Amino acid sequence: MRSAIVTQPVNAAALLTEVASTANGALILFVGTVRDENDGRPVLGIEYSAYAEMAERELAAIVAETAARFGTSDIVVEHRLGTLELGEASVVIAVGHARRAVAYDASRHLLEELKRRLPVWKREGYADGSREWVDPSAHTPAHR
Amino acid sequence: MRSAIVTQPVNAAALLTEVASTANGALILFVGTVRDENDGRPVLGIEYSAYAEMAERELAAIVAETAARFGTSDIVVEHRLGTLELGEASVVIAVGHARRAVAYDASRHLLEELKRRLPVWKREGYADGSREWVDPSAHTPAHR
Amino acid sequence: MTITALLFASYADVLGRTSLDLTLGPGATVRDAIQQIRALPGGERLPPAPLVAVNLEYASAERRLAPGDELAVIPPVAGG
Amino acid sequence: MTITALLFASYADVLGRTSLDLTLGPGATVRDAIQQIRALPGGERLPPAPLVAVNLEYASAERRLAPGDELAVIPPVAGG
Repeated sequence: MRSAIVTQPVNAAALLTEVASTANGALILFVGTVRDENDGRPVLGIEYSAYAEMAERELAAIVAETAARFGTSDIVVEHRLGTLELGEASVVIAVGHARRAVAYDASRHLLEELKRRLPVWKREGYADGSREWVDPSAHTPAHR
Repeated sequence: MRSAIVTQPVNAAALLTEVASTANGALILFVGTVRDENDGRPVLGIEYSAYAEMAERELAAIVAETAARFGTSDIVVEHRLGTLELGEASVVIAVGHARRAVAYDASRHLLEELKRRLPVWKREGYADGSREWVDPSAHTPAHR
Repeated sequence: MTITALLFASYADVLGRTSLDLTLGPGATVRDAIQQIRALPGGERLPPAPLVAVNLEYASAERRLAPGDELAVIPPVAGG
Repeated sequence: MTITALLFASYADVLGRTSLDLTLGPGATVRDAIQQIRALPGGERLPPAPLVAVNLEYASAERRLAPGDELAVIPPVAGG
């Protein structure tokens, strides 16, 4: 297993190769990408920042916990920081497991833990020139 | 969306590229690979065969149903036939969606439907030289 | 009438062939065709009601057959 | 004792800086440190009990601080 906080573009296909093994019947690759809209507002790009030293430790801990819980060491995750354009990957998670159902569950568990715990922040840039920190925990009924 | 029954190796990374879009926040790639063991028996390789004309129609129908049900047309699937060695990909499913939860669900739904409906068969070759057709519907408590 | 039956995988193995022509009376159903196939040498190893497709689509045992139909007898599928 | 507090993202914006040194009495907790930060200009825009980490690990408001500790005040996270 391996995890990294990176500033260069993530090579998703390379991560998939890292978790391949003849003991695995299923490989799952999750790629989180910058999309052009959030809560109805046109988005032009996202700046990701982090408490980098802590994010590295926390990400490594999440990977180790997921490996132990789902019984596979074939897990690789990279989270990118910096200014990302539309369509660029912010996070890539690769999981390999003997069984497909467990591979899906492990991938999704890792993603949800990462979103809950990783000290990473994003500021969206909008078509009207404004920028805003995103708070996924905030309720914004007006934009739903 | 696109689906194909193929006889050449599947390029998983290329399928991922096909479903990328700035409207998508999540891309999921599932790769089913030949693993070295089944029910405790060492496996050396798998021969996949199909009722090819029907498999093509059925796979296209599953993709169209999944697209309608989960609200995305960014779905690409290829299923391979022929003799596959350990670690080779038998099926690759790429899904893109605005939302990660829906992307995971669509990918998994498509995989389960494919396993339930696609007229494809596999014969495993074992380390002792024997070969056997695999029946996933059979109960084999002795090997569990 | 004559219809073509296709056999695959383990079913082709037990019957020693991948296709055969069946001669059936008018109004014959999938069930009648399967009974004929199961009467052939090795055919007893097919289940009484296997999965079938007619003209590339899954069909029930009650489905009436028409001249020229392509009947496929489908062993337990194992794709993915 | 003196401890360093790190501020990030929206919290760094409202306080106009990314780090600051705090002088606290012996036995001071995370809660005491946060009260001091919230008394600074702009600090009232932080929640009363924000997420915090001490020395790279999430910590509770009751956590006692030691000289040289690195306290990070963590805005709502948004990774992925």
